[in-house]
Amino acid sequence: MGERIGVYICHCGTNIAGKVRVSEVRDYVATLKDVVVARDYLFMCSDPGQELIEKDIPEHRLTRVVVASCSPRMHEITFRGAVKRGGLNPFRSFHMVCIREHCSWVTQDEDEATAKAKDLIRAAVNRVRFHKPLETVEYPVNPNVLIVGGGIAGMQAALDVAKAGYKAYLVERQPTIGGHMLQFDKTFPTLDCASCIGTPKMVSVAQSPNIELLTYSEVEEVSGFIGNYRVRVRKKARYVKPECTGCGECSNVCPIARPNEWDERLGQRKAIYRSFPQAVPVTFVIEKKDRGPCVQACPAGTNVQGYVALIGQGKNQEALRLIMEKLPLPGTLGRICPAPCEKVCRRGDLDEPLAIRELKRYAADQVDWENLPVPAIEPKKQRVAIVGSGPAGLSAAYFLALEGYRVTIFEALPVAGGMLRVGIPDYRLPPEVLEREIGYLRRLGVEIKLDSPIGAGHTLDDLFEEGYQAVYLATGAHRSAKLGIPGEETTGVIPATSFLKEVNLGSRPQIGPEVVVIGGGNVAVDAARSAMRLGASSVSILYRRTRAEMPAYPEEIEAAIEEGVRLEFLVAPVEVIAQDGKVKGLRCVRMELGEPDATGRRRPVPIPGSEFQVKADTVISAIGQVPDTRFLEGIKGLQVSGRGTVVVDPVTYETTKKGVFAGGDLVTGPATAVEAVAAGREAAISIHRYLRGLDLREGRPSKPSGQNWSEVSPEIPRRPRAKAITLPPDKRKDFSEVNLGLPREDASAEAQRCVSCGVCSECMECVSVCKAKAIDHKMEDEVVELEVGSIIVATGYDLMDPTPMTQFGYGKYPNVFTSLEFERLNNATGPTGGKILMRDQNGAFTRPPESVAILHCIGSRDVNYHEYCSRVCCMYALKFAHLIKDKLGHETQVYNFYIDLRCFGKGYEEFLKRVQDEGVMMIRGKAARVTDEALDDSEKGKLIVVAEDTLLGKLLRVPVDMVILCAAMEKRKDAEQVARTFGISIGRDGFFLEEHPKLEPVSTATSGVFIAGACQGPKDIPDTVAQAKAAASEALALSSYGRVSVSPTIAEIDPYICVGCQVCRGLCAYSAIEFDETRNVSVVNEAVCKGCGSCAAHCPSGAAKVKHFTDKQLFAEIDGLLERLRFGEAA
Amino acid sequence: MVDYARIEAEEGQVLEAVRDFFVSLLDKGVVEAIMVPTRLPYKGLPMQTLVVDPARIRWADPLAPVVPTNGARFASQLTRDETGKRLALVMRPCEIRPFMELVKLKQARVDNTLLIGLECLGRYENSDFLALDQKDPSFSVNFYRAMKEGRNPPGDGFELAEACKACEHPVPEGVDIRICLIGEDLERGLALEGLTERGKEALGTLGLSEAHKPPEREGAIGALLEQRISFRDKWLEEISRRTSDLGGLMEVLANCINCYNCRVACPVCYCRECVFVTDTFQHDSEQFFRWARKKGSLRMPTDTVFYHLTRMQHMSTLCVGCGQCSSVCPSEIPVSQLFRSIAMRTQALFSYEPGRDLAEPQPLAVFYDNEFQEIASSK
Amino acid sequence: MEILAPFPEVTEAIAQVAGQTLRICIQCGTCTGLCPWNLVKRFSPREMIRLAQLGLEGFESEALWNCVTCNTCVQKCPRGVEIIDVVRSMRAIMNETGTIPASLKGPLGSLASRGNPWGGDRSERIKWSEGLEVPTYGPGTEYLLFTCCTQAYDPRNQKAARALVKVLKACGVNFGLGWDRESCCGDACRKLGGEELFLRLAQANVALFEEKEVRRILVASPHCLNAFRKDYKEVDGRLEVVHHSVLLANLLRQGRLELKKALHLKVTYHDPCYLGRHNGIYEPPRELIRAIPGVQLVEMKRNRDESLCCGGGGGGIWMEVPSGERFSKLRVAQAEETGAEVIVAACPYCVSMFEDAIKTTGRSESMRVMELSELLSEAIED
Amino acid sequence: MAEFEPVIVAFVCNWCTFTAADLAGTSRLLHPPNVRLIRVMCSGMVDPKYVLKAFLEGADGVLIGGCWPGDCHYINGNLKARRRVALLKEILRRFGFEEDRLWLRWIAASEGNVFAETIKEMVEKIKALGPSQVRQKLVA
Repeated sequence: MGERIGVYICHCGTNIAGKVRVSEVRDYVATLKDVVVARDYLFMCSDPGQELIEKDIPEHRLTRVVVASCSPRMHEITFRGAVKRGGLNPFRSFHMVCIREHCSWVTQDEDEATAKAKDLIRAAVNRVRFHKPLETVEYPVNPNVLIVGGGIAGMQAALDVAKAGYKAYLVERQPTIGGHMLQFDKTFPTLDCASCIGTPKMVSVAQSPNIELLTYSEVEEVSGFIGNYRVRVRKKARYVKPECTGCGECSNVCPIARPNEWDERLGQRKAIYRSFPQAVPVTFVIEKKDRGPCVQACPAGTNVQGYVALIGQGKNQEALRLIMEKLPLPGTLGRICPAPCEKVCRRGDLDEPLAIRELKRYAADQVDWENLPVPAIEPKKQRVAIVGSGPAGLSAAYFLALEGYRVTIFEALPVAGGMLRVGIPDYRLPPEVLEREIGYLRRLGVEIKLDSPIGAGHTLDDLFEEGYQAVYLATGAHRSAKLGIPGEETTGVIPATSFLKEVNLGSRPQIGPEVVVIGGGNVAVDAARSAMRLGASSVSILYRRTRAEMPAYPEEIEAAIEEGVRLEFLVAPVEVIAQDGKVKGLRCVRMELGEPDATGRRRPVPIPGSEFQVKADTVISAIGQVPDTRFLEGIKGLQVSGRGTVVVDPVTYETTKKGVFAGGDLVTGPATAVEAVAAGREAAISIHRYLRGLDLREGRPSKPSGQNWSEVSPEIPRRPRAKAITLPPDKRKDFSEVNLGLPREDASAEAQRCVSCGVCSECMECVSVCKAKAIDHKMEDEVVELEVGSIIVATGYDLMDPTPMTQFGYGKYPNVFTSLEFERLNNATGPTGGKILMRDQNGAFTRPPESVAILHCIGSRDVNYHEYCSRVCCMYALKFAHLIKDKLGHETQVYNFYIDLRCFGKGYEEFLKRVQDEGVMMIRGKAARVTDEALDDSEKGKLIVVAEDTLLGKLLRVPVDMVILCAAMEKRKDAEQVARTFGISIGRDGFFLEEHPKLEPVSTATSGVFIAGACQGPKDIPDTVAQAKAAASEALALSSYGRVSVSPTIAEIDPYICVGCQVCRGLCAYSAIEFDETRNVSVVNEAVCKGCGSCAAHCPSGAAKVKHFTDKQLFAEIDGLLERLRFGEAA
Repeated sequence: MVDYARIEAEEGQVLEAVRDFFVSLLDKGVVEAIMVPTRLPYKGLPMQTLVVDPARIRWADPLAPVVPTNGARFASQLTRDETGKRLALVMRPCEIRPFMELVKLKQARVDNTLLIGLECLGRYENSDFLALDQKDPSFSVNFYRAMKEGRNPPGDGFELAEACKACEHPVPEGVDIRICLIGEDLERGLALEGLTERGKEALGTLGLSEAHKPPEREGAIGALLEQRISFRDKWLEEISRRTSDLGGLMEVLANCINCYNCRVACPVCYCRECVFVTDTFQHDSEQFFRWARKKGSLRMPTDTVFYHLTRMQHMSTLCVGCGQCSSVCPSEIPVSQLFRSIAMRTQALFSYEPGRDLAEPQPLAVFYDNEFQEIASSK
Repeated sequence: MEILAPFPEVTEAIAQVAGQTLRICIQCGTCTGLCPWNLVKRFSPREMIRLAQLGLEGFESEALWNCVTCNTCVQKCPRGVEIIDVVRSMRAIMNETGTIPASLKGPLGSLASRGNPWGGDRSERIKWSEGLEVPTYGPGTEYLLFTCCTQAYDPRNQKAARALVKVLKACGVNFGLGWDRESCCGDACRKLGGEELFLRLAQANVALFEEKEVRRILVASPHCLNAFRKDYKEVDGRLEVVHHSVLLANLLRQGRLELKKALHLKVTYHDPCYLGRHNGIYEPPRELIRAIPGVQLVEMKRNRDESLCCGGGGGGIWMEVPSGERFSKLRVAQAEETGAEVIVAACPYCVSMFEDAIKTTGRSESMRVMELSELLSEAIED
Repeated sequence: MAEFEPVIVAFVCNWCTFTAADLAGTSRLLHPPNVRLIRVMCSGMVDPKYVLKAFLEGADGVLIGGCWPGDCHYINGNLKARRRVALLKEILRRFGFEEDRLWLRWIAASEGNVFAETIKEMVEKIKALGPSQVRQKLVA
């Protein structure tokens, strides 16, 4: 059947007909193929105009209609209605041409305008014949509404939704709702107190049964479409449960202070805090990051940051309690630990690492061990035997005793402590220190049997028969390694371990005046320093590498040199020279460093022909130790490695024999005491599990990890690390302790140098004071899924940081403040309790200013920052001026430096007049710079604001005490990410873009997502609230109607043409294309598709197309437009 | 795990050696099937053939210098659906590269394939090959001998396909195993190079032992490339000159009969149905008269230049220059020469090389925030 | 009260030259507040622009010739008004009517007739290099060393040019000198509103560079740098230009410039407006100074983008400025505050201005000015 | 002979450039009548085929108008358009087809003046180029 097309040309009064010769166009159109009706009419959009179409359709049996009039953005819907009423499908049978905005109004010449109109209509006639029928589709709407952002806009929208009887979810990133408004003091122009009008809103939100409040939470993902959104929200761990009564005791005891964000960092808060007293919810929150590097580096997992923080507060006993949760020998380790924690300490990035080991020792030394309370322990019947009383054995005993087991330690030597006692000289670790700590273990019920070796006479197997249900082997590594050179067996060659053992047990081994020690580790240095103390006239250490490679601690080496020990580097012994069976000297060879070996240290290589002799009466070899496993000979099922160590499971420390565990040097070979302590604790955990019949591996506490630590501000003042007092070298004649520890005043100052990497130190002080038992340090983030029909985004703004505008001295002069900082200074809950005070160089508040300059347009109306006007600054600047006069008295001078005053709102101009009347100086001219360079005495000590008074044309220099910068309101730093999450567009100013600047002020590119407040652009509170109400009304319209219709001009994919390449899926901005695995084709989700055509424009086969914008339709339009061209004649 | 191995062969028996390699892949269960150019017992062109019975390998002839039709399409057919079958694909670079593009376009997969790339010294047009092959029963092997010695291949008067003479990809990349011919002593066998874990493992499973790369190999490849690039540059310059304006393009395409053979033969033209044969291009009779009136006369078939320009927009960024389009053109239009002259530019525009890397997204499948900003500004 | 009527034709004329941006000025006064003139006398750029906006007479008063084009105001203008362009456009209109200050007639006349503002003979343009054995630029030469006219003819600045040659040779830079036909870069001329004359100079230079196939130019004056980089774009100069401080800092990093000789000096560095604010080059000169053993670099309070102009730019070097109104004197005093014995500059105008200021303020005993190259050449071992 | 009047086809997005054209109209900003607008929902909807089609049917110029990057009503349709145009220009350039015949421009809804200026500028440029090769050389 042929088409019958009707064409209607509008005069639009004279708007069209004044330029386009309408009747000529009508006559031309009538000649086009299939056009059966061509009419012109004065106003097609009028009722009679529309009726013309409605009547013609049945009368002339029209199949399609073309209307040529104004822009389709104006009346397309009007005429679609007419066509529909005439009985035709409004999409299939209608096309509209714009001959007004695009033709008559913009074309000078009548002929040209007429010709253009003909072209446009011809194209439309050509196109409309290919239109297809389309129907709009409806979907149900979930009536719940999600509101993102708990500022005044979000609160208002939530309250409105709730009031209408629908459910509102209010998600706020901060721990409290309130937003910027609640940071303010008064609000212009009425001077209501922000708190007085804001807190009731907050309370209403909290109390409304229809509002579910999710604070300290962030939206992670949004899927679905208008009416049917699914939202994933992460509720960040608050570490405080809702049982919190808000009493604030926790905050009082918390040792960690942080800059208070709510106070714009002008003051401090604790790691456990509440933003401000009226916060909603009232629940406190703990700021916690990953455990500090010190905690992670400690083999024993000691909570370093925690005990350091407590020492900083003088809470030494609490500190010790925290240390001893992981470490039974604090005074001992506080003296001899290699302190891996200090090597990773981030204070070192600033100046020097914290003296952590000294602090630990300090805490241990401050406590009265005799009276240290013993925890209540419920005793168990099971008995555990521990072989060896070194650090591993003592540690295992300690932790097992705390669990209530009956622990017996079998020690072969006459003293307890293993290498700690007999390997480390008393001047480093006095035996009393070790004794008092072992004494505490005894008080916990640990029994230590001295002179009780396990071995041939009393075997491991015997222990089980004696009723011990588990055994822990921790006999250490006491055998000295051999030098492996001729003459080693000569009298006068002593292994260092034997030498030190003798010294430590109180005997005075015979040594000659000339002592040579071989080796480079701590044992070598210990031996050398001990030999010095025993009266040797000369002691030298021979080491085959250089000082840089020496494994001994630097401070030990330093002390040895102070005490007169000589160090010879790059020397190795090759033979012991004996005379009369006694040592006479050593033949040595010089070395040089070659290629690095497996440990990364450069390998020493002998220099041929460099041999020489060294005189020596005593040679002490200290080149390493190995475990002595002879006591295990004949024990069945217990495997010993080729290196002479006991084989264990690396996680559980269980040996190959059931019920037998091992650890410390016996397992690892010579290592540090702290590693042995850690091993002992792990074994204790295993034994505890073993004895309860639990799996040894599962459920063990995991090691902390991660590097999300608090920022180390470069502004922290540099302070050197505290140094311990030491005995002067000339006093070190006997074995009394050399290091005397930190003085009291230094210790807490040193502890306060900690940069609190993990923020919360987990010192648990808060837990101990919380009566409501609301604190849970183990809390984890929780992810919840919400289902809503619409979303209101009200995420607010950020204040611009004026630091880059160096001419205003922000960050350089302490009394240059941003507007928001000044709000906090004014606020009764702020850092000054509402007093307007100046700051000294250290940031401490001092006295009120006598004069204040308020600088407008800082970063606003400035092409270098933000071209837009921030709209609120003029008014709050006037408010500040008033408040200063009000609080500080009339004699306080206030200057406002402005470009233009924009006081456009209700009561705003009146407020300006009032402030002027109060004597505030208004200066028309933008401040050019703020400086402290005084030209004369009147400017000394002041901040001088330089500006041109543009009304006078004179330059002003105004000396003031305080400067307030009215910094620009700018988009949130993460606005782009938020926009992506919610499918919102962003304008060129960075703020969220509304769908239409005038007619759709709260809608966005994504249907069902609305915006309100300052996230859309700078605005004041009244505008924000109005917009919030508008957004709520949009959302409620959806909720209450319950259904939503979707435009039919969306994409479709022809399954017979689609080949399943899925490129279109990657191009779709809305994830609206799904892949049908069974048919191997891509499919458009009609509810999600917006009809942008990104897919269609790419699809090479044309399988994807947008309804109403198909190739065929566009080609027809192009053909129609270009039909009157003639080829060949133009040239 | 073997990086580089040699399979020895008696003099002139290199083809047998290759076949033995395929047989052992099947015998040792490395793969369940092999797609390899194979002649049927009754001679003819060696077509890509899906072989599961090792006995059938005896007719395989991957060395024959001919590619009757691009094998990427078949590889796509065999791998498009998930079958779980372990399959070896023996192809030349001009088949492997489009195959990789088809993988990106979800038209093929590599999860279970063992890609075996054959080094390629070029191919003859199908009819030329048939003539040469009839004259010399050992043509495949003699061809390589001649090429290695720098002689003109046997059969004077016959030339390799122009696309091959301009091809800079004689060495297959991105494959699991490479069959190395260039710079190898083919009288004594050939070399297999494992390029991926999968390939190296396969060579290991076959029990092959590690060998050294002949030092002359790099030089031989370099020389070949130099020769080809110099031909290519002249070849492309010639077509660019001829089509330096739309009139020139019109002249070159004047003989086009809209048979669409070129896009059927094209290994990256992956659409099920070309848009030019859909309803969109079925015009009303009256429309032809309207066009005729505008243009004074109307060449039938219509939309010829439109078709080729659109294909350039759709496919030039993926063109591997295999030359099949030219080979199948009944009107002897130098389609491949023309397309490569475009592809060189469009691929450079996006720094894209088809078949180089599976992780490299196709130019039209992605877009970035801060690119091509000059395009939307008036200087 | 004086009654005025706006004169849009004049506004249009200014906009036509290069002052289009004057229309968007919001009269905030930032320019006046920052302008160095207000350290010595009243001068309001804002007012000048206001007059221009209204097309009112009065801008031809002497104030128009004050601007030293230091760029302080342009850099901070919140509206992005190209104040210097506005100024030179207004000056251009004055030029057309011939009403320019008497002291400028000489330099502009010399530029027109001899291609330099100093009245020097063309034939003597490269006389300063006699005895240094510098080749003339030719095929295979990497850089054309383009000295400022001031360095070519002013005896004080010739020393700096000779020092630069010594330093370049020590680093093995492949460079050559230009020809008699070389003309002034035209920077000052253009800033003085000599638009036509500037175009003549620029076209002559571009033609010469094209003829001699010059690709890369090494300049010793930030003014030449700025002219070649920005102004010559309009004459189609596709030149690669580098200031000596940047080139030398690069060579220092590559290890080609070795500063071995210790100089025990306390120096302060003065950022020339055209190197710093106009072209964003702040660190390379400092890097070079710090690399000299024994030299202690101290900063003046106003440094980098806050540097105080020497007063020589925009034709200021030829203006008759009363002794009490010279910025160079303030700047020398600021340098003295730092305790430096040497004020280092990297621009011939600054060298001249400071040389004069040190003498006239009686500081010759305690302080001296050195061009960057001069300082560097002393640190090079012979 | 009458002055050459080029014919330009413009594909303009509904949200920005089409609206800008409306604004140019309501503001009565006169501009040459040589441009014929085709309304599309987004510049990302413009299939390069449409551009080729317009040129092959004799258009002397084609304008694609979209929202500014970041302002796209469909988030990033304009960025996809930009890539496609970059490719198409590269192809057309190869056949000596003048660069200035195909314009991609970002014109925001509020930039009615920019729309009018762009049209003026484009018509001027294309007038200088003369009629397109297609029309002169009878390319089919």
